[in-house]
Amino acid sequence: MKAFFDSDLWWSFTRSPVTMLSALVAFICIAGAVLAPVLAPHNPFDLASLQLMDAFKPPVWSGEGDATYPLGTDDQGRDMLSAIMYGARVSLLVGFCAVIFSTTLGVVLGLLAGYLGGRTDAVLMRIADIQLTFPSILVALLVDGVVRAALPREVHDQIALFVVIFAIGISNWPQFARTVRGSTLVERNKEYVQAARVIGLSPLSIMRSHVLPNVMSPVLVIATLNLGFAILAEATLSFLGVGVPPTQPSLGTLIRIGNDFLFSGEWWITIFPGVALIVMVLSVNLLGDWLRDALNPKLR
Amino acid sequence: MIRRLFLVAAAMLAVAGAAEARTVRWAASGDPNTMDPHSQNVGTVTMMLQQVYDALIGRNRQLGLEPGLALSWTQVEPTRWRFVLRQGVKFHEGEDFTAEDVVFSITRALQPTSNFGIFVDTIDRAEAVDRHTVDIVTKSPDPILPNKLASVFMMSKSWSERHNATRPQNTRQREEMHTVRSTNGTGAYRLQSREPDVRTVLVRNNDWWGWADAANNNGNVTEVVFRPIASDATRVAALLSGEIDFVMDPPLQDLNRLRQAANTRVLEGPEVRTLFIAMDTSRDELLYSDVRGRNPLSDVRVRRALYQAIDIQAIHRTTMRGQSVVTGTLFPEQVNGYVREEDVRLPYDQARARALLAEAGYPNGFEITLDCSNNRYINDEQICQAIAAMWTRVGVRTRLNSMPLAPFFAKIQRDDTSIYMLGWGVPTLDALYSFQSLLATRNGAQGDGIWNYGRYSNGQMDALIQRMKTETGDARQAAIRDALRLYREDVPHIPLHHQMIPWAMRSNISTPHMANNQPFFRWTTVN
Amino acid sequence: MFSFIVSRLLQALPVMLVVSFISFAMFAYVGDPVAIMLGQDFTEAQRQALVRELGLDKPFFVQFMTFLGNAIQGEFGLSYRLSRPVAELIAERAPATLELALCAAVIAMAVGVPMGVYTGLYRNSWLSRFFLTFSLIGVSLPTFLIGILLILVFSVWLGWLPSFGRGDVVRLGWWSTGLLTWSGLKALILPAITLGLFQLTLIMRLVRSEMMEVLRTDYIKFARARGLPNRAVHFGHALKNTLVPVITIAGLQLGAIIAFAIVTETVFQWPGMGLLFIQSVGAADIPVMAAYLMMIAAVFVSINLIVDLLYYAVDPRLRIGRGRGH
Amino acid sequence: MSLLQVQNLRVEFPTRRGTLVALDDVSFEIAPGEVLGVVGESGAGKSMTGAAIIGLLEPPGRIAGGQVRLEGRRIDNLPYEELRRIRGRQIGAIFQDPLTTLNPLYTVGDQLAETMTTHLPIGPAEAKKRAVEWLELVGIPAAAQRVDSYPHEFSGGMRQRVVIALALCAEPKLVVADEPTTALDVSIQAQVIALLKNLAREKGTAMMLVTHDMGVIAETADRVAVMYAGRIIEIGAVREVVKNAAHPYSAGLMGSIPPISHRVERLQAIEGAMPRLSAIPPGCPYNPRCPFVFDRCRVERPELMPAKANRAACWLYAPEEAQRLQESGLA
Repeated sequence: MKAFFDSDLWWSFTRSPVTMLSALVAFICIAGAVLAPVLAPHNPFDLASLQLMDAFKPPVWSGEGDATYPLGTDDQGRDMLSAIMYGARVSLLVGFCAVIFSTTLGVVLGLLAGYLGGRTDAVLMRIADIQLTFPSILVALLVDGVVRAALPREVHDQIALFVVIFAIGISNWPQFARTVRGSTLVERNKEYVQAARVIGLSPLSIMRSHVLPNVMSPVLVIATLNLGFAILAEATLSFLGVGVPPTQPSLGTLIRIGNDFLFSGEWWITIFPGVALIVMVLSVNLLGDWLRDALNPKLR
Repeated sequence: MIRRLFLVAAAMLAVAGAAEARTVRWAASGDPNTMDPHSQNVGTVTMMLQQVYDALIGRNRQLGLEPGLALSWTQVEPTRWRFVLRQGVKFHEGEDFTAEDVVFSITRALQPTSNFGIFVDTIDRAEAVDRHTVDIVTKSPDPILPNKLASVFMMSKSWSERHNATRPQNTRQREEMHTVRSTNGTGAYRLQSREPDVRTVLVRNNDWWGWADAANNNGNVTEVVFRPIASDATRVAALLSGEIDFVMDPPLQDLNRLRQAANTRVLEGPEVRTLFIAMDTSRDELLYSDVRGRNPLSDVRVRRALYQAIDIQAIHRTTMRGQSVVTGTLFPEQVNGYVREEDVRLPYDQARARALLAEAGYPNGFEITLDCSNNRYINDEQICQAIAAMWTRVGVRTRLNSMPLAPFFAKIQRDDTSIYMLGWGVPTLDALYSFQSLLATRNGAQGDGIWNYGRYSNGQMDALIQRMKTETGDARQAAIRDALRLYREDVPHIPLHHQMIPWAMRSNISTPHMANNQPFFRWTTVN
Repeated sequence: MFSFIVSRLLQALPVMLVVSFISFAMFAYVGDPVAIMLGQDFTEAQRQALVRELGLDKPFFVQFMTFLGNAIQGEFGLSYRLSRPVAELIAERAPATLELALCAAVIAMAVGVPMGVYTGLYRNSWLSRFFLTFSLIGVSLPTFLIGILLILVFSVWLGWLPSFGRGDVVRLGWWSTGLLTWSGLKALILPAITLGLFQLTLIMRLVRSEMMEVLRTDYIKFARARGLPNRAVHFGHALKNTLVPVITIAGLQLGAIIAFAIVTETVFQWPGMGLLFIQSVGAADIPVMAAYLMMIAAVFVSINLIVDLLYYAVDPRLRIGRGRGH
Repeated sequence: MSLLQVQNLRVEFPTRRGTLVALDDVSFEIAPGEVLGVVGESGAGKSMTGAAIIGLLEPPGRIAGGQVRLEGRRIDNLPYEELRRIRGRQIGAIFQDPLTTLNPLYTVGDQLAETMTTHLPIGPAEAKKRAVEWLELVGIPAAAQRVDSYPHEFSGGMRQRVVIALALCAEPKLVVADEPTTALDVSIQAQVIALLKNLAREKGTAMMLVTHDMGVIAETADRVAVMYAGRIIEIGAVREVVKNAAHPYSAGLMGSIPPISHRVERLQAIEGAMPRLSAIPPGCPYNPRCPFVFDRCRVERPELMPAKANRAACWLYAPEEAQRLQESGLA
């Protein structure tokens, strides 16, 4: 821990007010989302607590608002603040899981391709090339569609969240695989790896203990930058109506619903989730940018 | 080259603007999916085709019957109706309208590929008596045949034969039919051009037989440009910015704004469409529920409990923004057979609902899944959400399963549902249409219970429906009244409300509001 | 050169096959076209007849082979929803999407590349910081939100630009263009910006980082050591090398633009292929959806081929074996 | 008058942990036509010195003190544009790795012609002609055809010949050659060095030859400077330094120069390692490794002073110390 605070990373962190601010914002977003069940003033999923009478309450500062609902309510009388917190929870959950999924997949396949070389390498990289040709959002749409078609609706609704995670995750692995493969190729020929091989360590443990640590920092950068993309991809899918199930509205779902009320004066139903989404993605992207620069000092 | 094209285009625009054109630019969320008059019985097609085609019997502004292509009609025998046709009527492409065309059109609507079977289900055949007289023979006495025929458009026999379109368009055929994109009617407007999903242009048919009749209070529109705009927000934005003159389905939440805006106004009226919750009353064990071995919905106390748990006024006020007519019965007053005394709701009473549930053996409620469409009726998904919350509050933990029209219909048509919301319109404006489709025991007979996916079955109800089919006069009205009472007592549905249809338009447009949501531009005036 | 193209085309073949299989499999069981086509009133016998006539009762593989055979001839059958040949529908919509995508791409390139070059060269100027902030906001804004906001501001509040559709179009043979009329051009502005903005920021960031990467290379240092003027170093040596990867990414982004057009076209009711696709999804119009995906795959494969050729033209290293090597 | 004068050059790198001094008080001169070898371990500051002279230090490195004079004119403080005119024209540069030094997207002819038209009053046609001549001069076979080839079409050794041509084509008076053969195959290193040496002699070009290869120095240089931890610790005629190094470090360095025929890659190992720039000990930077270390070495920094036939920064050669040491019988 002490080593961390003494590191260059921490140093460059403390030197950048923008980064510190975005880290703070990201932290608040994540904390607010994770702790939503504890912190949120209402539980928007508890149908029994919804009062249609309270629908369309404007934010508290607009005069007609109600202190119980600081950011107002939507068309069902759901508290917007709570809905946003729970929505961010879903968005972040999908984003993180999708990134973890594509990172794991990409790193493993990249290591394999780079370390084993030969036919494995050729096949894996060819697949990655082909997939990179297609925009990830389309891949996600496709995967989502295939699963939707293959499974009965009731089953699908229960696993919809996983489907979205899988769809977004699967559409991003080639980036990781390519980076890791490149670094692995470099590391593989270094003396210490050769030496490890000579003393008879298994390829698996060589990769794990020697190659992996060296490729982690570019992977971390890509992962952070990808988190923003994953959250946006989920929002876009949900906006198109094929994302997470409506029973677990994400920020994208909230925006889609609120969009109907944009012109009618109930702007808060769409603007607040929109702002929350932008702030969240922006802070994550700022962190990613900083991380890339900090771990890549030559670029500075 | 490009510059010249640009100039030509500009010049053309200028010319178009200079002519004494009275254009209505009209938008709705859906585009008609065919121009064939007997292929698709859906509102989006009819709203377009009724400008172009006429039926034997027309409807006036209040949807009452009035002479159309037929000047008069009489039931000469119980199963034979005689129609005297209007003379001197020509189709848009010049053919004379005669009895042969009527026989042809009726026969065409009877083809298996027709989607208009429900309007001609009792017809056995049509016979030309002379050039301007037609007899229609029914299989059994059909007192409401004229109501049905008001929905069957008349085509030209020779034109259809020339274009190989003697059957309604069959979407299964590999080739495309002429009638999908082209029309040849007798109506007030001609189809000038059509790009599906983009734009459909109608121009005034100056030879239309109705223009001469001053009693019609005809309008002055010379051109109608229809553009489908699916997105609610975009449709409203287009109306507000003046790119569109007339919007048939403005979103409810924007009505206030449209009312207040200087250049737009909103015309409201009731629609002949009733929303209700239908329930599976026949299965021994309910699907998608946690109740084992029993079907709570087969118990009328549970149905009443669900009924009384719904705060319909809150839905009316908040979800529908006042744009609904709360009801306790199956259809609105425009429909023949409506009885005001039977249009009474069970009161909203949560305590009573809980008591009824306990009485029926469900003191802790149960779990249930409500199937709902999300793009079919006005605010359908929101209504279902509100109802789900209300039921959950009395202990019936409701999961909402909302989906687009296509999978929703597919699901309920598989009987794969335990409780669902449906909206039902009555094009014939007669009670039988609703009772027969929605509440008759499904027994294989044509038309009986075809939309009764809760498989409600009540011998008493079936007997009353049978009487509606055959009897006439007061006896028939009495049967409808009894059926309505039974509907109230047995709660096969939980009625919610009749939809209101607001039409929004630029202030310089005036048009009569139609309760079937089908505008007639021949009555529209542009100032 | 010739063999290069042939080998590329051969590589594209399995891609197309896989995509067609997916596009077919994806929609073979989704929705229920039968229920939609029959409308509200039908008998079970009618239903069965329709299923048979559509071939929906045949085994999956047979349906797929039939589909493939027809697809090769550009025959995708009749749209369930509109009862018109799918190929015709797509041909009708393609100009709208292609014009939109191309304009968006031009905006993205014309603005993104100079901005990227500038920020790459002058890393610490305040303008660079502004551009970078702008680009970060750009990549953090979802496309649909941009569209909604632009409509709100420029159509509803200011009333300057149309909020939907293509305006008036002029027909040039089978191609319909909105580029030749005033209203067509006006209608193009907001959607093109909406669609291009995200790509613009991506391209800018890409060019910037490539530029910075290239500026650190030995050959740039050597060019400086040879005393070449900054202009020659930056815009000759550095930019040309930067453009090699940028061409690839920009090419791939054109694909992304066409895909994201689905969202933009939905927001602006732009009568293109994306809107057709979404409308078809809503109606479970299988033939149209399958054809759209095949079409998109074909477009991507062509884009890839063009990118490869461009690469070939720009980067001499790929021309090894063309004779002069040793 | 000497061609290049470097006086008390100091290069600093500001970092978060304080300022690193990469070059400290470096002074030397190069006479017209002379070849000065600069040797030392990696990180000793050899390349840094070259970069500082041509004004291409990598940021955030900067010249913090001292002067660089070319023919008496001070060039270290010139505006970028004026210094640019000097680079290539007056001072050529050769980098280490020919594989990365050439722009892959331009033909070698274009790169040569571009350099010449930038600095010499000649047109493109003339430049093209001279490019061919230069390629011939550096020994590219079939130069007339190869002038339109791209760098990747040449082997490593051939590319370094192209780089040499590029460095010399505007006929500079001085060439800073930074490890010109390190990246090359051992078998062709000698050829390239010979080419460089001959061309320089032929054109009368002075050369600063940075390398860690003592063999190259021994065969090419007139004089040699030995660098350690950012300082010059010994400078003198090549024969003297090689045969009879004064500084203990140089002596160790020169301890085993094998004959050129079977040269080893690395310098002879000296016990310990050069200190990091952030941890240079006070006094003589070599003191922790020096076998002759005594108290003064740990406290006071030695300047260059006459030592044997050379000049060395070592207290062993301070007259007073020499006296004392002799008395104590250590030397």
